[in-house]
Amino acid sequence: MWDRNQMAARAAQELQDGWYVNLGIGIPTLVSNYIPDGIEVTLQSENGMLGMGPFPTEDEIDADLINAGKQTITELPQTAYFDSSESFAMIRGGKIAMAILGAMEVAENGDLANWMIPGKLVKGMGGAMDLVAGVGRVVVIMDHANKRGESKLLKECTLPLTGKNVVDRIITNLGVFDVVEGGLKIAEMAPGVTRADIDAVTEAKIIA
Amino acid sequence: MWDRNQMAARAAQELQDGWYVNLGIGIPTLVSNYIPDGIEVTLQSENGMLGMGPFPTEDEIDADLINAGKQTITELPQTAYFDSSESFAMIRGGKIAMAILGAMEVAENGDLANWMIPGKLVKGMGGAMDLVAGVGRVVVIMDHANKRGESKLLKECTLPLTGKNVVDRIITNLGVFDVVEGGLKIAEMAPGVTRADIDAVTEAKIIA
Amino acid sequence: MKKIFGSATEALDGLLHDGMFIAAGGFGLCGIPELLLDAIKDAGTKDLTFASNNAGVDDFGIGILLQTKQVKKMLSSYVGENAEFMRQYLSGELELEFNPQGTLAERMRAGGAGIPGFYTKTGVGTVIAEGKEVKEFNGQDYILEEGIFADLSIIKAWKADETGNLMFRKTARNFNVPAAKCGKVCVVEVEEIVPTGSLNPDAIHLPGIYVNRIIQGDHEKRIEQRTVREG
Amino acid sequence: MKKIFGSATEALDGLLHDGMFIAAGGFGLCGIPELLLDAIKDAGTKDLTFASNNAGVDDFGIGILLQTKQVKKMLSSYVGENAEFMRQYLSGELELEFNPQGTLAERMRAGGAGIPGFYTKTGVGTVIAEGKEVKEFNGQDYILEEGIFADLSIIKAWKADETGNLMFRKTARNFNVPAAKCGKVCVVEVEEIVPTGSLNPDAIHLPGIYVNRIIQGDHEKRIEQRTVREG
Repeated sequence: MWDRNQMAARAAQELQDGWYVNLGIGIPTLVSNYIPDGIEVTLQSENGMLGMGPFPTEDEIDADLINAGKQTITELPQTAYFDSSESFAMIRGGKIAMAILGAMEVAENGDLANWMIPGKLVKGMGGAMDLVAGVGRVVVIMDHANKRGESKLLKECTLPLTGKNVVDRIITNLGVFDVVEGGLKIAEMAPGVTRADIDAVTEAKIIA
Repeated sequence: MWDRNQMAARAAQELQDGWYVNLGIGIPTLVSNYIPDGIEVTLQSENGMLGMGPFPTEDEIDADLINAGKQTITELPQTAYFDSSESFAMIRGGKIAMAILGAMEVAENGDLANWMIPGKLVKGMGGAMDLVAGVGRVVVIMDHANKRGESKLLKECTLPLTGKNVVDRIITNLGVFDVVEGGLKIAEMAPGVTRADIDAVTEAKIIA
Repeated sequence: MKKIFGSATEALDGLLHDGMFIAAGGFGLCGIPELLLDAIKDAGTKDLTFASNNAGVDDFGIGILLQTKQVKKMLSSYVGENAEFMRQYLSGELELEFNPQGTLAERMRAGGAGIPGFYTKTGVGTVIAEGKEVKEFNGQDYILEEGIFADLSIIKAWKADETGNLMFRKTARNFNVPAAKCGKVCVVEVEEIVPTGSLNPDAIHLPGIYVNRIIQGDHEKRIEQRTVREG
Repeated sequence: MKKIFGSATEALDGLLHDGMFIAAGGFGLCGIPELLLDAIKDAGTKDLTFASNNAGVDDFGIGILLQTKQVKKMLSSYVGENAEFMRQYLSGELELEFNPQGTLAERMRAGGAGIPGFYTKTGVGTVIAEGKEVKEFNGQDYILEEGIFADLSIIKAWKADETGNLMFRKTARNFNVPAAKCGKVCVVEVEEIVPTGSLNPDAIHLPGIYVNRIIQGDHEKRIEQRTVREG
């Protein structure tokens, strides 16, 4: 079983040298702590920058410099700023190699639900629908099951979709799963996890 | 009768303070010599600049600074540069108040033909179709008749169109004509020109 | 043609009317036209529709116009930071049209560019696609989204010259550029007005052609999430 | 990931194939990728389709590839300065698809932004509209134009940093930005490569994400119409 940081570290292995990548809010943000040595990755923040740096020191805080989660951040030597239409033009035009996002549910056909629970507080999809429709590869990081122990890898999503057939790979606390023809294929199991452990908490069809 | 420069001077009276304007190649270019005192007009060059200045001196020539006619020009204090998609976004979005263009033919319904003579050398429409479709007001400057003495103000254009119902006003060597419901309305006659002179060389329906 | 006005209220004079459609710049509380929003509150204009990525917080940004119930409808991508918004929305007092963030930005840019509609993959197969035309290009489905044409644009920039050429600073550029383009009239608040000729013509983010009126003022520039690392 | 290459030929290595579709920047002879065009001539790649506003002159720009008959088809708005172009076109050796200049620029920008089609008023009621879908918005007719998706983009910029962030100079920006965005791969020639960190991040015209390969070289920068006033 992986914890949050181990999931993020595993996700960081997905990155390739020279890639431009968008990291979602939550666990995906942690991925930037685990970028392998020798790999150069440029982070996009969809509110209008490439080359997102770490959080600022108190002295460096700048109200004009925030990320898509509205947190204060810093710039890097390679940083470029642009407006929101340009930012999403590059997202929707497929220039971002990969997005790593959180999720509420993923279906075995790659459907993703991560923006809305009907009847609960509706906050909005932000840039998530654009990202999953536009980027080269979509990787989801999420717990395998919800707090009630129910599978978040489903035959069909029950929540409103963020995108249809958009997820390529799912990294959970139990392992790594690829969306393939016919179901989810186990690419890797976390240390100590057995196929039986996975079957016990997975509704989606698993292909060994 | 007006000569080329008088036609340009008359066209310059169309300009209003604060307007952004695009001037076509040929006689329209001369309009910039006659901008009335106290009127501030910013010229757009559709290859990517606002605030087009005069031709350079020998010392000022810069290969990176040309107008849409590919002539070397200069910049002004208010100049801004941008790319071609941005340039035509502002043209097509109606931000340019007026275009002053040359023409081969104008029809009484405002159809304009100024880019192509079938069977002759075809050069292309450049930005003309975008301009007539997008700017706030289209003013044409042209000779009233061609070299064979035939009217260029027609019932219907015979040449391929640049735009349908796009011309607002026509300034010829004989006068100023507005495209209105039912035909062309005489707004002004050049000095010494009579209604009979106009009727003699006009095919389009003239409304007094 | 003088574009510079003395105050936000003067700059909005004659431009406001009940039921109007306003496009506003900003992302979260970053780069929002705070002075112009204050002036709209003071003017009391009602039944406003806003295209704005966010709705501010309860006491800053568009949130102040929610408190005074001047807003009828929002086109936004994310409204999670605003309790009063949620109260009005859930009670049916406020209409909300969610737009994916990129769709909202592109709709504004399209409106400004005279494009009444464009096709996008974003939202295909989701609630966003409901009621929208679907068209196939190269074997894939796309949905038709429409350009936004607003009555008024209100934005915030860093510097303006006297002809309205604008520069923005860092991520405060965001929706200010597309929002500026899609309104019939655009009013801008800036931190500094500089003499014409002092901005680099290669470094203008938004040419003055898009800018009708300008005011200079002091900005609070509130920070929504102050995150720091150890220094 | 090193983006900097030693020569135009090296930068194009593995990217060229007969029958390919290339989007090229430049307006007239201003800001054209002259070194990359030379290298394509040397490579002898055939049956090329170019999306480029102009076709150069007989001995400069895309004109050099017309001399060697490497070009099958042009998408352009104006080709008036090129006698060899006219000869090949009138004799049926060369295909030509005229695009209004703004339509061409917007089609490139759209392709780069993942937009397969958009509606425009430009060309309605003209030969440009023939065979194209017409749609009414607010009582007015618009035609559907499609995004351009090229195999390769070749452009010319002023300065690049090592990560490919680009700046252009004056009107040499022109089609270089939209052309860069619509290709699967983008190769750039610049006058100067500067260390990463030396360009102002607020003044980048095209972020490095659009740039795959960069070369630095000497440019002729030929002037097409040398017009002067008395000094």
